[in-house]
Amino acid sequence: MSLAVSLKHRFGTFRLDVDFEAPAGVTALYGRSGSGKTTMVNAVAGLLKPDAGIVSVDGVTLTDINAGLFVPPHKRRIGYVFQEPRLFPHLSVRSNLIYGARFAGLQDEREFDRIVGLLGIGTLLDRRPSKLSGGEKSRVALGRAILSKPRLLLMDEPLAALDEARKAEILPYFERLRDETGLPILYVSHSPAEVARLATTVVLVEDGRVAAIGAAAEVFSDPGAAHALGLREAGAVLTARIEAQEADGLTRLSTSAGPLLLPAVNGPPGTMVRVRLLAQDVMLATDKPSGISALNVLPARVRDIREGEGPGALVRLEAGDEIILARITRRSASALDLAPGRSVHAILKAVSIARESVGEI
Amino acid sequence: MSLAVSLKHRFGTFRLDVDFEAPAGVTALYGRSGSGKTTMVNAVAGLLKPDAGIVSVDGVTLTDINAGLFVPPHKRRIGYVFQEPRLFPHLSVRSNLIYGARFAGLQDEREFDRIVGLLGIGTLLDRRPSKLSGGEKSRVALGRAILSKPRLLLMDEPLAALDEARKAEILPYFERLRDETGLPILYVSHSPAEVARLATTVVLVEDGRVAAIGAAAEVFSDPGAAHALGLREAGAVLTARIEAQEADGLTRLSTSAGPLLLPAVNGPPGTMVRVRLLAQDVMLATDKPSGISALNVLPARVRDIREGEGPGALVRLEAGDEIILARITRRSASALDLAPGRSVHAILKAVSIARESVGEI
Amino acid sequence: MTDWLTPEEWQAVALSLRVSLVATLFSLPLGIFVAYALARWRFPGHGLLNGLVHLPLVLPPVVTGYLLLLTFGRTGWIGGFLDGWFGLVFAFRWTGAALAAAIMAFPLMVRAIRLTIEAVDPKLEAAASTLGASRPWVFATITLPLILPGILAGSVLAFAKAMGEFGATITFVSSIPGQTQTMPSAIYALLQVPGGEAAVGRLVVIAVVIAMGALLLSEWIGRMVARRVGGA
Amino acid sequence: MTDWLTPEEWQAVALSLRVSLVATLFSLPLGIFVAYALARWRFPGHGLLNGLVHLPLVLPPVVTGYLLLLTFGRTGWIGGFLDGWFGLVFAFRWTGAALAAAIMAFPLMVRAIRLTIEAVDPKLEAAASTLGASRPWVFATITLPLILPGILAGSVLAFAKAMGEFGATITFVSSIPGQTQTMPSAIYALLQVPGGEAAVGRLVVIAVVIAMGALLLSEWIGRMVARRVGGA
Amino acid sequence: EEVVVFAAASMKTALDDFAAKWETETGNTVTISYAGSSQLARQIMQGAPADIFISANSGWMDEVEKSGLVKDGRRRDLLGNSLVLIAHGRDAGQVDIAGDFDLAGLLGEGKLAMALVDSVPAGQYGKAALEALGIWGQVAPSVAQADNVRAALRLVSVGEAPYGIVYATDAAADENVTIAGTFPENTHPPIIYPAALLRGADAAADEAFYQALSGEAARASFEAQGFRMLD
Ligand SMILES: Nc1ncnc2c1ncn2[C@@H]1O[C@H](COP(=O)(O)OP(=O)(O)OP(=O)(O)O)[C@@H](O)[C@H]1O
Ligand SMILES: Nc1ncnc2c1ncn2[C@@H]1O[C@H](COP(=O)(O)OP(=O)(O)OP(=O)(O)O)[C@@H](O)[C@H]1O
Ligand code: MOO
Ligand SMILES: [Mg+2]
Ligand SMILES: [Mg+2]
Repeated sequence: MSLAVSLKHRFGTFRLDVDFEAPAGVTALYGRSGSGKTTMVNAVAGLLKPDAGIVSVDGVTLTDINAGLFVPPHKRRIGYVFQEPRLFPHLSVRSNLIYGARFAGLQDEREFDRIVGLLGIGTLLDRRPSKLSGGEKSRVALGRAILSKPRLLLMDEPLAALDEARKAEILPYFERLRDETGLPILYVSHSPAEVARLATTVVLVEDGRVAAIGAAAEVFSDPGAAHALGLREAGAVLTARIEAQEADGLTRLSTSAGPLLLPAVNGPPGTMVRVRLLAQDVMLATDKPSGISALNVLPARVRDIREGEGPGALVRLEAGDEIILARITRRSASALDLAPGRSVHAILKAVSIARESVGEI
Repeated sequence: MSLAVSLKHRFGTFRLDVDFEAPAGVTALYGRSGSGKTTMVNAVAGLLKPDAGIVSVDGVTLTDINAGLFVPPHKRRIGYVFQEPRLFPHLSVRSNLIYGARFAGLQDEREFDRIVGLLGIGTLLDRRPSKLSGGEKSRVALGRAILSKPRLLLMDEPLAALDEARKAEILPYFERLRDETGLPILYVSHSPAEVARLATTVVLVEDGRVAAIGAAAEVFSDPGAAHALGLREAGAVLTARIEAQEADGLTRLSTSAGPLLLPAVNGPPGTMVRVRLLAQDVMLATDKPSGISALNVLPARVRDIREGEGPGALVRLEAGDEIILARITRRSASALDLAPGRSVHAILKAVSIARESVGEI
Repeated sequence: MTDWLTPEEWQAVALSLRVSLVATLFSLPLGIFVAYALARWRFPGHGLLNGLVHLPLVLPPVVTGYLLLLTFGRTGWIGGFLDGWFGLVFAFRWTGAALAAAIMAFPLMVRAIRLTIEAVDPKLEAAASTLGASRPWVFATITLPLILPGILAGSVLAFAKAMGEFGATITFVSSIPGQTQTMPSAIYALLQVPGGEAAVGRLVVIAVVIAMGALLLSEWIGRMVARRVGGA
Repeated sequence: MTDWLTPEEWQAVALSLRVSLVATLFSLPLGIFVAYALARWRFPGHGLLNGLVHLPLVLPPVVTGYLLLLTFGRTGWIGGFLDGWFGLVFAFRWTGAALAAAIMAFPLMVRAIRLTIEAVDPKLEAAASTLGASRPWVFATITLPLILPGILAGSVLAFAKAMGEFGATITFVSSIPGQTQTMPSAIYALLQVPGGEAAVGRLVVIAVVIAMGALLLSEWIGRMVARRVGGA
Repeated sequence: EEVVVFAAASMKTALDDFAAKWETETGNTVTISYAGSSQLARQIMQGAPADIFISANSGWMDEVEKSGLVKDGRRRDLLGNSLVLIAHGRDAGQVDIAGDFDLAGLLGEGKLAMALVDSVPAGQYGKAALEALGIWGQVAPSVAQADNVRAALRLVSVGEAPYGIVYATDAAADENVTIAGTFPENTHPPIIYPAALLRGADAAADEAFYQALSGEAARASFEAQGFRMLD
């Protein structure tokens, strides 16, 4: 059990009452503004002493209010990327970045250069934080936390101020952190794409409570959670294996649902990856289509159909061992005469699968 | 000419040198972190005195360095939502919100209630900013600027800290601001969806320079700008007219390219709306497909094909008077034997068009 | 109580209170202004003004008192002018004691306020200006409330200093019982008297009690203000 | 120059400089500590400590000097103890003048530092702690650099006050030329004789020049610090 | 009527005593400002509303008179005092103050407390006396100068300095010191407290109080404190 959190805290009329356990990997806290995410993260960091509760990381109890245990923040070795940058104004960017390293022991210059390069802050090292742009500040804050060599990383919307291109550069790095170093990460984000891509476990927070928790694949393909997630973000996560990198830049993958052709998925043949298929990007056809630009057509069987309040319907499909979610209109569902057990073809365009929707396992 | 900006400024090694004019409506500044967006906005607000340049709004010159003219910020009547909240710590949320109203003349209580309701900050009115969550702070900051009744609104990533649901509530309000009140808005955002939906004019900023400028429809369907935008965000903007609201929650629209069925577009028949079609959401078929869940199939003709460096290709289509952009793989393009002049069918799912991609004109 | 201190000593206590309060309250607006100017503006006389403000700290109080006597005295050029045009007399009046106390306390007040002004984030003021607030409005509604802790600290320092001021006061306005004899002057006189220590002790206790009261009050107000602003 | 002031007066100038520097530098660590305690900690003796610190401001300097004499004098209980155990003697030594100056200047120093400590955003300190910095490290690497303006202001106030301190000093350590006769003592002595004004004027000019120098230096350092932190 | 008197601080006990008696007798009010003679003189020269000035030395009275603020012929030497060597403690030994008096030996490591020797009258008289005795040179390094004679007394009183030179009036008032010896009159200029009626004094009571200062009731008060009336 990598992370166990059980907290009760009260702020005026707001009550936090959460209890969850999450395995190693990235645990995403997802929920609306004011639902209590930052409060939870603060309690894990030891910056907030909750009214009651327990926090333990990798079996080490850091907070146990009943037992009178409260490890001070500096002994927790938890890196924290705050929601606002919180850079030290009197220190240069460089000194901000290496601030934590001195407490963590030896500095690793290569690691420093790597992070600085990744974050694109190499030209800013001698500047003071007051002379940085908003996004530059948040990148430095990110680097500072990572370079403190923590045993748990807390990130409160670390990419909110960044442009898409920069995000696309950083997300793979987070994946590597998660996979290569095994560093557990508690990740707050409003972006379902980020969450679905990174998270091993998703914790849906609603009004100070845990509304749903589970593996990312489950929570995102659970039609019941679709509402809390925002309909547009519902989707399934498939496990795939890279088969070949083809000459025209496409990557051939195999899944238990059938072969997939996607644009440039990095990795040598044999690499296992996760592919997020947004429900709204999946089209259904009863006849196998032809003369169509979509490269991926997977045979599937309808498991169930859930009609929403609006004009849409969520169709859960079984394809091989995988679950695929498709969001279509009710009108199409009846036009196609869809019903549980019916065989259909799931059509998806290669380019519909965003780069940030594919991540290494 | 609603907004004319011509600025030269130097910050250490960074040089800003921009010159653009934008008509009424929302002018979006879109560009990577550190490209100079905030600097430009500050110069418009009068918080930064540029080394040289001119700023004029609705024909009123606010800054003209050569002529020695520099209207102080408080006389500009420009509402500014800063990149960070900048709330007044000693004032309650309510007092923060009405701070500007006292200078703008009479307060409008109904307007106050409306904004507070829209932003969901009704229960926070008596709190101090230090007791708010990150997203709550940014909502209050937004309300504060709007309630100051400005004649130009500057917004520097106003929605970055907000969840999808809240964004979806606020975006239509921005549209109404733009359309009903005619308030010109300068809008900085990293979200192409927001920009495409709101912006009348898009200014692509790269490294202190204007890389492209034009009507949103043009910039987003310009294959040349697709790179600066991020490929995934390229797409066309169609003008459509609401024909009918159908019983199952779909809205029937007409465009010069043909009829469209979309989920719940608000507005009575006759309303003109803008529909953003992401290039990657458009599928092409040479034969008219059947037995397919997609409700919208538009006949079109290939105008040109631009192949990128990767596995993709951008196909520009003519459909009626509209331009539609489709992003497909090169492999599909050759499999379908696409070439300029060829007739094809553009297929799009009703649910692919996100709510935030449809906005009133 | 009346036999605990002589009526003359009570007079001194009352006078010191009045002098200190008046000195503090009347110098406050100027103190805030000067602190603001020193903190925020760059102007040719900056160093000079700064030096002038600190002068009473550097000079032995007797010298300050003497200079006051020379300038604000009945025959001094400012004193004569004020008397002639406004009928305002400082020499050998309690107002003079207040003037001396205010001048001696001024550097303390200005520094405290200046330090907090320097700590105010100009970005907040900029935000207020975009909302339509002119400079004076920004000052009144943003800067001033934010520097309250400094104003409070400056006031309590000034008050305490005014309560204890002796050298400049006695040199400027003498020690006329009921008119210019403040508590410190009374204490000084008592120290000249054999066996005066007991009375000195009593006056010192009163001075300490008053100052502690002011101090506790200021701390309490300060905490209220901090709670309103709501740090952590 | 030597005939401009008597050798004895030059001695007084040198002594005042030494006394003021020593008083300022030696009281600085304690001043920072007390300011930190008052700003950040809530403890039973808080009000008392605060009061104690302000006491020298409230009391007439002579009284403070007298109390110093009673406690730190050769026969005083602290003075006797320090002499007996550490051979540290204050009575009639320049060290005593420095002690008196330090105590008189202490409230000014503490207040200035305290005000800036209160303005430090605890969120920055919290951020440092998550990066592994223990309380003392946080203090040394975050709090201390951020309160530099207050330390500077406090030091320059203390220095100026020390330069001008007279009442407590002469009462505690008398005026022994070359040992305890500071500039203010020399000035006072000159003021006691008719016609001493010219010499007073010269000494006052020197005091003012020294203090202005310190002031300008502190302003300059302050601006350097501000530029490093990078306001605007 | 109100009489405003500016008087040297060292006269406080005696003058307060007499003034109280005079007030009950005449029904007038006496307001007395005590401070250092130099301060008072300067204030009078700057227009202080004083009716009568009593200085602790002639020098400052001369200054006041020079600026024309003393009513013609209305100045007189009021009191005399004598200079004594005091020692800490109730029963210190007596010494004979004469030509070969070894004060330096007596002091040893200790200090001799005096008022400022070049500016405050008591200190000036003391220095003159020690010079006349030919021992100033030996003693000078051991002299601790206080800002006024009371402060010098206090140094001896608390035991900080073993010996001091003060007026007899001061010595008499303190239980913790003993008069070890009196300086012969011929070793120092006469110690004189002049009093004067000032220009601004136009009330009858001012004149009356000035006169009464030389009266019998005043004598009683002054002599009780060890002053000598000069006639
Ligand atoms: N005061 C300053 N001194 C020096 N350089 C500065 C200063 N302020 C900004 N810069 C630099 O100017 C450039 C533009 O900054 P600006 O804040 O306008 O960027 P931005 O486009 O708003 O970026 P972001 O999306 O990260 O907020 C950046 O490279 C930044 O480092
Ligand atoms: N110090 C405080 N005093 C009172 N209420 C507080 C305090 N801090 C937070 N709250 C309230 O607690 C709730 C949870 O706050 P929290 O910061 O955890 O939200 P969040 O989920 O991080 O939101 P966001 O996405 O907007 O950052 C909010 O309703 C907020 O108003
Ligand atoms: O008149 Mo004094 O009190 O000896 O200086
Ligand atoms: Mg938060
Ligand atoms: Mg910016």
